[in-house]
Amino acid sequence: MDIIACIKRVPDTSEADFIKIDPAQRDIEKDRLAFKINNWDEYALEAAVQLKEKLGGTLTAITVGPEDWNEVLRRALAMGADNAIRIDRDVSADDAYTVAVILERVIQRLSYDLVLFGAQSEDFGSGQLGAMVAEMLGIPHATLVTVLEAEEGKVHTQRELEAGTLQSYTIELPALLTVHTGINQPRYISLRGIRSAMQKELQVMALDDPGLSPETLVPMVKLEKLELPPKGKEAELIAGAPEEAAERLAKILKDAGIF
Amino acid sequence: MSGILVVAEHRNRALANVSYQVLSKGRQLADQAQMELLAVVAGSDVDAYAKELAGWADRVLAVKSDRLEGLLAEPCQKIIAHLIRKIKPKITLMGHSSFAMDMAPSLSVELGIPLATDCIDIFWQNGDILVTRSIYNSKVNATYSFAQSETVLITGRVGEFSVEEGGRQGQIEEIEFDFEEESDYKKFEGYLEAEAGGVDITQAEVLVSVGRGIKDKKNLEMVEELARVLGGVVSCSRPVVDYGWLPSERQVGLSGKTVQPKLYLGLGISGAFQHVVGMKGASIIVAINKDAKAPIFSVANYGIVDDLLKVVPALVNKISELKGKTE
Amino acid sequence: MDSVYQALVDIVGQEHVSNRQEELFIYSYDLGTTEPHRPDYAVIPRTTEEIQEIVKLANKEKVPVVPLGGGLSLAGLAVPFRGGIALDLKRMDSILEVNEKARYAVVECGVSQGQLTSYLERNFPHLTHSEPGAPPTATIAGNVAIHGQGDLAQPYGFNSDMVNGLEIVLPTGEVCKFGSCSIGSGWYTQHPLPDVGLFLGWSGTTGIITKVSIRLFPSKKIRGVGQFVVEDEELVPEIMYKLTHTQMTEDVIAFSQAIPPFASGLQHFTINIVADSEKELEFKHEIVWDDTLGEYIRSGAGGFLGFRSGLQRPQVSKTSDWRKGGGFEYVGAIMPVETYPECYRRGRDISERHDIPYTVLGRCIGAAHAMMFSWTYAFNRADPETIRQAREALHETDDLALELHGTIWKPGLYGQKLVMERLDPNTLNLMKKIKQMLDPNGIMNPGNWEVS
Amino acid sequence: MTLTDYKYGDVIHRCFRCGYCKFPINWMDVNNCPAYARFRMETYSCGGRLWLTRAWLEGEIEWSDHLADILYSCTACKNCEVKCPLSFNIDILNMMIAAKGEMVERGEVPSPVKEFLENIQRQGNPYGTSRAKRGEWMEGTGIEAYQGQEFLYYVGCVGSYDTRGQETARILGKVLQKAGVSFGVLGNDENCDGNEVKNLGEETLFEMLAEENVAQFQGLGVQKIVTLSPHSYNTMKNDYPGFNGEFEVSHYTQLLQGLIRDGGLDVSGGYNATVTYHDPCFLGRWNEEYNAPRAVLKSTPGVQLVEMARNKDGALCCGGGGGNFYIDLLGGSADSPARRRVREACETGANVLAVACPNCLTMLEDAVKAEGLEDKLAVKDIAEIVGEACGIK
Repeated sequence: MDIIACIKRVPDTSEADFIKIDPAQRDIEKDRLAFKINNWDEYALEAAVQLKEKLGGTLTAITVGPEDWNEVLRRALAMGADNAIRIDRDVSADDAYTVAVILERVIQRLSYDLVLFGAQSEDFGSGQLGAMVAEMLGIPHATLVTVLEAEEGKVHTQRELEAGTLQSYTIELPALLTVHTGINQPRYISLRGIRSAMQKELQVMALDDPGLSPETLVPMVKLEKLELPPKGKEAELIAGAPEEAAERLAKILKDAGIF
Repeated sequence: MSGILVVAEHRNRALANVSYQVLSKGRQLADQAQMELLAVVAGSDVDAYAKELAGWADRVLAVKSDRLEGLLAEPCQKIIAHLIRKIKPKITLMGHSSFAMDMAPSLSVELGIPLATDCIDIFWQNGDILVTRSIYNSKVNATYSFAQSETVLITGRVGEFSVEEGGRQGQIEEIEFDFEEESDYKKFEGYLEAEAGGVDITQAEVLVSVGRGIKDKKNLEMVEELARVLGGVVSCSRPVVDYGWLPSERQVGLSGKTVQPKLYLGLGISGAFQHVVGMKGASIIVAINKDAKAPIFSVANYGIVDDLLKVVPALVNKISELKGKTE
Repeated sequence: MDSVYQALVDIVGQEHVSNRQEELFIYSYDLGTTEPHRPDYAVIPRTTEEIQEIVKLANKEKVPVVPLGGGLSLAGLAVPFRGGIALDLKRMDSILEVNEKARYAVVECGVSQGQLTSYLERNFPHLTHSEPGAPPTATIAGNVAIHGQGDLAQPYGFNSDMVNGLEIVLPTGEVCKFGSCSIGSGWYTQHPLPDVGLFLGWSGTTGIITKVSIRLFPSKKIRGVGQFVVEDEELVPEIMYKLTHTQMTEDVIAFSQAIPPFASGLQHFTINIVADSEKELEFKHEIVWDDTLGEYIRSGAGGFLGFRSGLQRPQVSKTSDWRKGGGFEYVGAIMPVETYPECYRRGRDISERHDIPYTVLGRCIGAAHAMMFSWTYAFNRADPETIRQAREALHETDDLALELHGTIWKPGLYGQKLVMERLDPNTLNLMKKIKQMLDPNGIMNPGNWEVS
Repeated sequence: MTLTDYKYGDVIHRCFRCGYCKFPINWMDVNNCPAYARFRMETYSCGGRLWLTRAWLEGEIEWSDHLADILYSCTACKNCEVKCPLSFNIDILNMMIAAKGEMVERGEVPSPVKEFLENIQRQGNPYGTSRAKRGEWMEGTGIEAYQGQEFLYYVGCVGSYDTRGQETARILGKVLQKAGVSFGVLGNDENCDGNEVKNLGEETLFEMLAEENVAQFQGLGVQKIVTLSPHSYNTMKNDYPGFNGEFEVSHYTQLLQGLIRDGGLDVSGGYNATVTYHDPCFLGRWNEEYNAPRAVLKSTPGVQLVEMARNKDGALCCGGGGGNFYIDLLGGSADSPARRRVREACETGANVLAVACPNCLTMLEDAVKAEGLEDKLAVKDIAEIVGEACGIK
């Protein structure tokens, strides 16, 4: 089975106090942030590698981004991808649609049975890209997949709905799935693995390789401004050493009639 | 002047909460622009839903077909695409549900229209529609405009828009729709409902809920102990289920359960909106988290910024002491 | 869901039961040459009550129960031949009582030899117990259950002769006590009530020992080891006879081994001598070395290699490293002391035939009433051929022990078969009846001591 | 990897599983292996881990989450190496580290280990907190950045990020200031020392950290290093020379011992308490430094030092080694080594349990709370005791 996994690189924004917005309100200041592979994409890659290990075939990882993004492709190569392609592009002004156009152009020239995406990204979280690419490629898709089993020519999947319900599909290949967390336990990628992936070839494509030009890529959704969210109500913080804080909280709960 | 079209969804014999939420938002936007509000509902039996929707919408389009049993994305996409082409609404609005995540992106590509998903605000500005999205772990708000387009597709975040009374009595129109030949490349096999386990967290008065800050399954023991002294039950956020540390029946949030206990004690939960949606109805919310900037502190009534592994044992002791005094 | 597993979890808690491959793998192995057999569950109970529940469950579900302490028998006595529950008793590790004046200790079944030794040294330095030569992880209860002996065997006999009382969970789940404790009179003696000693030597096939009262003995301030060597193995029986006559010694052991090569063929004695004062020590030295062994020294037949204060705790596990292979097993047999020369020569032959460095040892039991003679065969765990060789040598040695009118101690399945073939038919029949009565479902350590 | 490729393929079978490795030096308990003490299944003993490793590499058992948990529950406390009577004992921990290394290369490690290592890859500390916050602990202390002072004061991850560790790091800094020691710190430029990374089997990451640290130290002209943590001390003293990093490394207790002895530090303020001292594995068994911390305590007026039954090379590990202060595979039970240890400390009648390691500090302090012994026993770092004795609040 030939699999394509599309992945991206995101800033680690869990450290809230470092988020600063640039004066033009167009981007966040990223120089103090660490970067990582998008969480959902890690699950998608793991799912792809597991399928490949089980069924054979090839795995190609693709990303659309500037040179720094090679990092996530190296990770993919270390995890078990055979090929890695980066379409060289500064995506900071792109929307999901423009990136989908690029990916569709690249993917349609490759041979594949299954295309995997992470269900959404940690940074923008729009959750659009996979299903857009599927529609452009004219292949069936399912999003938010938490169970995936493959056999010759088809996949059995369950996708997650609200309140714990799952929706079960059998889909003929070629198909595109977007993968949700919890579908597997992504493996650890050792530094040795990443270093040996440095030796592997990483294909860099210019936009005109698949016959695109910047002019043809006009976002349909345009960023107007970024701002920090208005300060909402904040919890009353109970300060002090753990014991003191615990004591005060216990009293509060007791007074509230909890116990 | 074309109107605003709200796509309603239903499951388990009821309209989804989020449909009421976006319907209310749609009503507001329609009123502001003096537009017509349309709602579409599709299914094998939609009469009751249509009546309900007419309380908000000026016109309800009820699409009835046996092909729509189970509300699947593909047939719905065909219907909605057809209706948008026909009606040319200025805005098509849906809840950012799992259903929408499957359908909206393909729909936008099929029609070549802009799509903004998971919006926390939708508003008019100089006659244009703008949206606000919450990005970077809820730490930044981004406002977007749309490229020139006859219609735009927007999905609204679950729980973000309050439900207002519609006070309308719209017309209901039944719509016939001819499905093309059915293809079998994607076969729906059914719904799997979460297995009912031994514990029903929706019935608990006190929930002690853990997130990834618990670090390891073994630490659940002290949390169980805390739940025990409080007479409550242990629930959790998604990562804890993903790691296999607790069964999915204990999960609170969008993909888990919605709870309204008297006390919700969140331990090591950062408070992603998917989780908050499921617990913000609790009477008292207490958060214990190492990260002072964790979003959970903005929904909590009380917070302790510290390592839960240090606070929990202390809390168990203090509560036991206080209980000892009264008993 | 496995209902037995769930029931076990309900009894001992999730953390103390496993049906995972890792625990099943580890508990399938003995440290010797016995082929592994996987249990279905590994369980580590903490209380007698939990053990009762487990045994009742096992009866209901017809699941074997294989109790183990240190799991160090080397003869495969805790290998779950028919699967079932590997019942690791080491969590039951409380020293319940030391009665200083009546010189006994009551311990739970998981208390190790090392733990009791250390406890006595720290709290009752003038008391000691008979320590077997096993690694200190060996348990008191496991040792008495197989009729072990220790470093006080010469003056006081088998460790199982030092039992003052037992608490047993029967194969059907009832708890029984034996000895004075059974009438509520403390744990100071096993006699003189009607003898119901059905549990020692049965290798865990008639019940699970949960508590033991074991006799303690005076521990003198100075304890040391004297070393003596003779070239002629024929002299060993009379030397043992003479030494025991002095009543001045504790442990008396004769041994011979191929490593180191310069000592190969010699018969070494280690003789434990204890005293409360230098004067007493001097006196004992004179009697042992001059009056008793002096004639051999003077004739050149033997040599005194010195006396060292402080007991050298034997580290038998070092034997396992002889072939750099992490394994050894021995046949121990209770033999007449006079057979020592034959035991040594024939044993050495067997070793040499199987290309294993020989090591043999005879420990005097009582006033040379018998000796425990051991033939040890090291093997390389990573080399199946050496395991096979060792196993063959062990079987030949079992045959030899019986040929020389000995009795195999803690025999494995092969040895048990040999013994039962020779056993008085009426005795064998009685064993069968007892076993059937006590363990109607045959759940206790099945495979062992099975009378067909 | 198969057994043939495994570096210790020709020795690992030599474990007889006799169980000496479970004991403290005087056999008083069979629970001196922290993982065995916690779980009591034979699998969790040192011998169990060696046999399982061999079975795994031989293909007799499959890799599983449980197997990974068993291997990673080893805290690298070195008790087994000290107690094993066989000559191959010098490699027991190396065998464990190599087995963990195989899991790392296969990517099959317990999820907290994955998180730990990824956090270090990304942020240079196991907590995943930003590198830009590493120096926050020193705000307001007046501690200077390192720029050629006599000593580099290397704080380590726990001292830099853990709340309790930070307190200790600050107090030690103030003590050194008070003693007039010429020293500086690296602040946000400090990186993980790699000791735990090595013990978790992530060898390449360890090498990278060691190389980077050595290069950084050499670039700054560092010659003498004093560490807060015995973990840093261990790897800088014993491993960094292999990366051409020859520094004069001391643990802070060694430095304080000299300062007090030579009158450089006035501790006449004293500290009135009955104190028992817990030997950290990486100072004790790993580097055989049993004396310096005790000497510091004994020279502090008012300190009455009592010993626990298990001490020095027989000490029970707090359960925090091998990354377990973070991955915490041994927590969550009254049988957890830290809780056993604080009960043992209580039995001495001491009212202060002194430690010389920030990992031990957090592990044991949490255990005191879990045991409800707060009224009886306080856990203090020796730096805090000395700090109080020389008048630092």
